[in-house]
Amino acid sequence: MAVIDAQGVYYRELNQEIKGLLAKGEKEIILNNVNGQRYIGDGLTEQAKLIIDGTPGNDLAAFGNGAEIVINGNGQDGIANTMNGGQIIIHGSVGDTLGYSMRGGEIYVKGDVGYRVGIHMKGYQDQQPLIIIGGGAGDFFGEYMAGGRMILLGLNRAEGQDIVGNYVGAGMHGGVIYIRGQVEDYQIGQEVKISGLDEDDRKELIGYLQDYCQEFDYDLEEVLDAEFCKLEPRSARPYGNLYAY
Amino acid sequence: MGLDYNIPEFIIERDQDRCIDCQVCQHQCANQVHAYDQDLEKMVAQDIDCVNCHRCVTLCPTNALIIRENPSEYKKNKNWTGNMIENIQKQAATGGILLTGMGNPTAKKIYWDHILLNASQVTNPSIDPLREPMELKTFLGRKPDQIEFDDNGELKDLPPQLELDIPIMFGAMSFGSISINACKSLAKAASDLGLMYNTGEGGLHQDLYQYGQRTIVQVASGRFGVHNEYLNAGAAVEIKVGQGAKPGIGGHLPGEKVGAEVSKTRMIPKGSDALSPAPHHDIYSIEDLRQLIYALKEATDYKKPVSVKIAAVHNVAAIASGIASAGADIIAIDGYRGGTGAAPTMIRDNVGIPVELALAAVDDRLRQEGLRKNVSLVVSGSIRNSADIVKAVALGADAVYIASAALISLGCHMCQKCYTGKCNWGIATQRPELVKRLNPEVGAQRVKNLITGWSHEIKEILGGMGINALESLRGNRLMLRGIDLTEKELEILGIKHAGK
Amino acid sequence: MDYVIIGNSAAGIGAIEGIRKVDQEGKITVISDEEYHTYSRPLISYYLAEQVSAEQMKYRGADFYQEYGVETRLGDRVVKVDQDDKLLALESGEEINFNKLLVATGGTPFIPPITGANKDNIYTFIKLDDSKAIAQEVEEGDIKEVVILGAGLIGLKAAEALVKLGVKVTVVELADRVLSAILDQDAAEIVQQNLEAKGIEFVLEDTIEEFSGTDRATAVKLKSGQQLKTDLAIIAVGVRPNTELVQDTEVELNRGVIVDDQLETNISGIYAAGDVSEGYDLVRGSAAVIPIWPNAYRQGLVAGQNMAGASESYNEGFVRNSIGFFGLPMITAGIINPEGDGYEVLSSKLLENNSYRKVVLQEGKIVGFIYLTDIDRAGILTGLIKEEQDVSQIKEELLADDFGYLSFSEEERRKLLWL
Amino acid sequence: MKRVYAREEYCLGCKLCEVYCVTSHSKSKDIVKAHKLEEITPRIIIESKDNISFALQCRHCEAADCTKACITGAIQKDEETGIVNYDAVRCVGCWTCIMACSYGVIRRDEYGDKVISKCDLCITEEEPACVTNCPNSALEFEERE
Amino acid sequence: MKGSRAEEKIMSGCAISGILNRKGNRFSGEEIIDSIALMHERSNGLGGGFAAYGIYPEFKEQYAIHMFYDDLDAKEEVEYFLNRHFNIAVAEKIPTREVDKISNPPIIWRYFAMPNEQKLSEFGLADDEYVAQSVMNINANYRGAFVVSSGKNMGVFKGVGYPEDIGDFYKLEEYEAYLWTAHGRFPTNTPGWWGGAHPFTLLDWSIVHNGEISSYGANKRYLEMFGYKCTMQTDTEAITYLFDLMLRKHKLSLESAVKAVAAPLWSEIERMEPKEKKIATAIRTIYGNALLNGPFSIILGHKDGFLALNDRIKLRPLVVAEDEERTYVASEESAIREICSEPEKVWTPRGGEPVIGLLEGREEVWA
Repeated sequence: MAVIDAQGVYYRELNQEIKGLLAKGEKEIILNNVNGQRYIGDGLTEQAKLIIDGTPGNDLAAFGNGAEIVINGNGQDGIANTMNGGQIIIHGSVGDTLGYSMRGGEIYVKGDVGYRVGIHMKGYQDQQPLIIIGGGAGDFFGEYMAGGRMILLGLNRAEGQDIVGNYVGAGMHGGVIYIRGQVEDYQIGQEVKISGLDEDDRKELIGYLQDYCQEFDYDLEEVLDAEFCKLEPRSARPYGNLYAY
Repeated sequence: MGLDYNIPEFIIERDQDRCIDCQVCQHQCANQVHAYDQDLEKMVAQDIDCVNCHRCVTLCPTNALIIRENPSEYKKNKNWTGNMIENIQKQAATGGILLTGMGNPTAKKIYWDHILLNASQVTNPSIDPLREPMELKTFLGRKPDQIEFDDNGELKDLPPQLELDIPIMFGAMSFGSISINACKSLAKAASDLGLMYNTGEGGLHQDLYQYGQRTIVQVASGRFGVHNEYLNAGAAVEIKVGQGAKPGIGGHLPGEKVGAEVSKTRMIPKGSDALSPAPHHDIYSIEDLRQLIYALKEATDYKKPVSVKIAAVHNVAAIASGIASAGADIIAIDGYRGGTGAAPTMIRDNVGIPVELALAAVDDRLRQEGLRKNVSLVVSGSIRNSADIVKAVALGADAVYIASAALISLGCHMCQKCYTGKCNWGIATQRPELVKRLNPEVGAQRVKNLITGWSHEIKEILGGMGINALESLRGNRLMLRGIDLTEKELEILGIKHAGK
Repeated sequence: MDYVIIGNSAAGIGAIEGIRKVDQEGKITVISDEEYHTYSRPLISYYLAEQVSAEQMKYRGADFYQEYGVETRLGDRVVKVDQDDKLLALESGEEINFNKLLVATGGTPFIPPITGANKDNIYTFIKLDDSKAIAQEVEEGDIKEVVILGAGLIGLKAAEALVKLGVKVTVVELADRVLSAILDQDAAEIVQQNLEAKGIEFVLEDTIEEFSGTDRATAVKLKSGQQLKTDLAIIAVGVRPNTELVQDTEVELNRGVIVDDQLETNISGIYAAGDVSEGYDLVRGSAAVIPIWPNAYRQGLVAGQNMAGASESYNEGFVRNSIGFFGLPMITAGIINPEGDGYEVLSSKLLENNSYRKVVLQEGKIVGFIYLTDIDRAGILTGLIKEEQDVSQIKEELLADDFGYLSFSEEERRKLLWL
Repeated sequence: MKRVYAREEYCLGCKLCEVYCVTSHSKSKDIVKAHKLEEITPRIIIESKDNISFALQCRHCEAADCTKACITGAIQKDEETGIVNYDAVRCVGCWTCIMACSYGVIRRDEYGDKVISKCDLCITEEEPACVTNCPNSALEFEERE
Repeated sequence: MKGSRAEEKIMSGCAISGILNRKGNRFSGEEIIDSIALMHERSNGLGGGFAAYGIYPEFKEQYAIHMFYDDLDAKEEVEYFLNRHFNIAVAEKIPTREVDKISNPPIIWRYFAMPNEQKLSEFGLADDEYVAQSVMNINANYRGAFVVSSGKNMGVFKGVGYPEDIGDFYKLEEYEAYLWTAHGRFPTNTPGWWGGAHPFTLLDWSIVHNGEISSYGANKRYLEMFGYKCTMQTDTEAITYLFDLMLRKHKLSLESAVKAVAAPLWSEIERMEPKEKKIATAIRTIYGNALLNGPFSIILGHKDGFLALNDRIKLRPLVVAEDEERTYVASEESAIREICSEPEKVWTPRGGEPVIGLLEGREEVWA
């Protein structure tokens, strides 16, 4: 285990130091006093763990493919951009565009997320990306979603805070979103249909939530003791009739 | 007859291998071009009667028909073209005024085609209109300079506004010039889509009152069918001063088109000619226009915006400015390529100016005078596609009228023979057997499809510009660049040349 | 509930289908003296002419009785109806109880009193057995010439079939024209010429006085004195309701068994349908035997439904026939040759293609018509008779080649076509 | 059940319904071959004169008189689909159905041997060919009371 | 002007930050520099700047006019104009220090002035309008001169360079303000122009802006109808004027102005209560051309506080935090944590949802 004090360290130096340690076979690195450094853990393929204390900057873990990254705090925008594998655990909230075009791996967020989370998330072959969010989410949640799973729990929300914004799943053409609570028709994209959960859905959901709840010390039974809804695309080809030939 | 001109304009070619003698062409041709010849045991055609409306070509189930221009040629002469010669022959035979239908077909510059649109790259994102909101809603009507509240903090009511979900309206075409089913198609489509249908000067047929909230009722010089109920049936009133296809002249609906329904709707005797004077005889000056505008406002209790429609002529900017200060809520400008049911050919092809230049000039003038923010501007005169609309809005229009495009969506193939009353598509006709060819449900759906397609395209274009509400395009000439235009043209259009 | 149906033709089958519309459970027994699976009687001439097979004769599929839960007593015969005990005695000795009984025994060919009419080669022509026997004779014997007495539907269908088999046929008819019941003079002439062209010879306004020969007739002697050679003869001068079975009961009879509009006789629980019955004739406005197939089925169907507890009426019956000879079709209905006042007759000129139309009106309504050759939309007229539609406004058009719904006002048309 | 209803106010009398009916019931399914090489009677009837025209075809009546009149059992109503079916093998061409049909929508097949021509609602297709190909939606295929 | 004024519209990406002490307690410029500096990656060294409110308590009744001059001729011409139209209390060079990375600065000058009474009554204008027209006049008609700011008790310090270097250049650690906003710029045209840096101002309105306004052409032509002269070819100028129009001239509330520039979507308006709906509809109808379309986050500074806002579909980032006395806004959370590691509350506003920070006691004024 290695420890780096990131206070005032420019991101390039910080990332070089991380990569150097990993190249030497380091399996776990603790980064203290991180604030605003971008690109931490980008493109990592090593099976290693980064533990970040502080507020890392944008584009954390972009193009990631295997590492485990834990943030003990809030994250910013563009986390896990085009992630292919690995796990990201965020103990606070994050900004916009989390998991853009994510193709594999898992992201657990304890708190809230911003706009366009899971945009264009896709599943491919046996890869099924997963994002679980403890709090609420902004607009365009799962926009353009083409595969994978997103679970939105809406726990510990501020007063008056909606569980999710508008245009949920706009353009969605694959994957499934589970939301712990109700979503109004005006909140969803026209390509999306809402239903309740059947037995298989519940089993799947429990499978996903067990680890998550353990990670953040949520009571699984309590989390499950609520009405969930399921959002799916109406069609894999939502715009099949859009064009005149 | 001897010298009269009787060479067919078109030649009909029938692929006998494909013709199955089903006689659909025969049943569909109001000009009686096609017939089954019992002796020859096959279908034959009278080419001379063909107007090339494509009804037979379209309905032939085996695609056995081709209509070509008659390949017979005149001696080459860039000045005395065949068209010129034929016109003279026609007039030599009849002594009449050359008459034509639909818009100007001559090869004059189309400015829309010399204007290119912008798109976002990197510095701001284009917006995906399919998934993200994209707003085309438009309000037409007089707007105050600023929002106002009364002493109690209550919002003061705005002057009446027309709310359009898409900045497209169906331009004025009277019942009489077009069939009731064409009217119904347009009115229903307008209603379903949240647009406006314009009665033209033909009055409002009783079956169309149900679409009143989506209707602009027109008051033209002939005042056909204009009465209090009519004025209050629509959502707005339009004073028609001029029409792009025939600025400065009146109209003439021949008595044979004034059947029972037209008669009832226009409130004139059956079979009598419906003559529209060239001017309104209560408007000989701008203050008279103001008088009529306010007379209409009084009659409609100030609940309807009043539009004034003029043809784009040389001093259009000054006229528009006068109209704005005369109290009009909406100014509609119809360019010289605008359509018509019937117009003297020489006028249609030679009077007026292009709507693109007129629009740019009017928008500029109204802005200079600080009036543009108060009054709405609608343009028309051959809006052919969604890109034309985007360009018009960026040049400064609030909305457009489309008419020819709407008729084409109903089936019109631009044969330009509207004035014969034998429209095979059931559009420009009053003959019951032809009128029924346009099922208004089908017609409305086709128009709706067109507008839906266009609105998707407009949204795509807006999204590409990084704009998600139409008001951010309105007058936004930075989104336009010109090609193949002179400095003067660019100056009038208020746009830069591409590359600048 | 025990339902018993005597008769296994159109009315009987209609009744089975009618009962089962209402009652899926009750026991149905069908008794017929013919041993065959239900077959189509009008097809016996086609059978004779070898135009249909025995299989094709079947009026309903082979599993019909099973499917409808019907017990059959085929080839047996009811010998007694006990209306009080609701009991039938069969020839086989079996006794069958019934709660509801349908008499659908059809008609019996009428055989006029002619000397020698009982010879072996003299046939009637209404049952499959008749057709089979004649067919066998033609096949086995040396049948060159046949005389048929009666130029009605049956006689002429038999004649057509035999001509197709290569037999020379002479038809003897008492009336002055062929098909006198369904055609007028003009139409009959066309038909006759057409038949003559195919080789059938006619002797009209004459009848047979005697069949001569030993066991088999070899010649006939006509009333006019004319002698005709014959190898086989068919008597087809008419059919009468086969009321024999109920003659000893209290069931009320006229020409046929009298039924009300629910097809019930005067005896509660006993119904009659088909050629044996005498119900309401829509065209005549009075009771009549209407011995045609569609009527039999409809009566059977309604009777069946009512036997099972429904309350259906049927008073749309009237005579109508669709028939053709050697490709010359004709459809006729109702009163063809009106007698008395109050009728208006419209008829077309004969055309080269033998097309002919005639319509008989009474008080503005159609009561009869003839369509010859161009028959394709004759059903419209049948419908107008049934609907008792006033056609006085459009009578000019009734005879037109393209007569159809176009002739009506839009409102009437929408009503008639339920548009 | 879904039936074809004519809307005469929009019928053009163009007879394209006939053309497509023939094609739909042809072996080749090719519009030109069907008309030039095969002999098929359309199963739809157009009544047309002056300004009025409309198309008619079998109404597939609830209590279909043709099924009751048929002497061979060749015409029967399918209780499930509601379609009045016709079996050409059993038909002998007695034309009793023509006599019985008050809509006049059963015709002799002018080419076939003693068989009738009658609408089958193009049962194998989603919608009858006449409806699909009517250029003015003058035919509707729908459920009505 | 140092660097050239643009002929065509300038596009830029950026970082923004702002700190308000709600109690009006003033603090030095060091913190805002640290905050904006943390987002160094968001700028490219072609523009940085700061607006500071409360820095001139001794001249708080005077208009503080900050000027850039390319040369002494320009200065002379403008001063001639100023002297004729204003009573100038103080005219002085704005203190700067040599900074390696800052080169080629213009002549930077400030004036504390009041409108000339005689001229004022001659034109029949209120003070603010008089000043505003004067500013636009200078910017439009005086080559080589540019009004950097013109509000009271506030000033803008900006230039070509990274913001932290600009802050250093202007010695901002020596100023104390209750509201600071800052901007780091990433324009796509080079070289940067001193006048083109943010904040952009008119009177005491200042705008720092991240993003690009695709509606600029429409906004500009709309403003021109009200007499504004958009000469800078920047979105930011147009945004500043829009707020001036709506807030100062049309007396709209902050909330209403927000409903114009980041108008609620029609689908949202559809779901509003009738009264609210009517107002929102009227605002969109009248102020359609004031809609700012395209990605943006802005901080509008003024003497009573700030308004932070991003576009209605939130294409640019904005984070807000609060502690006991202060409200912070920035493009990135880390930029806030850099100067306040443990705020009481951190949140991200929704697209089009305004964040309004006001001095205590001034809330009523803006309602």
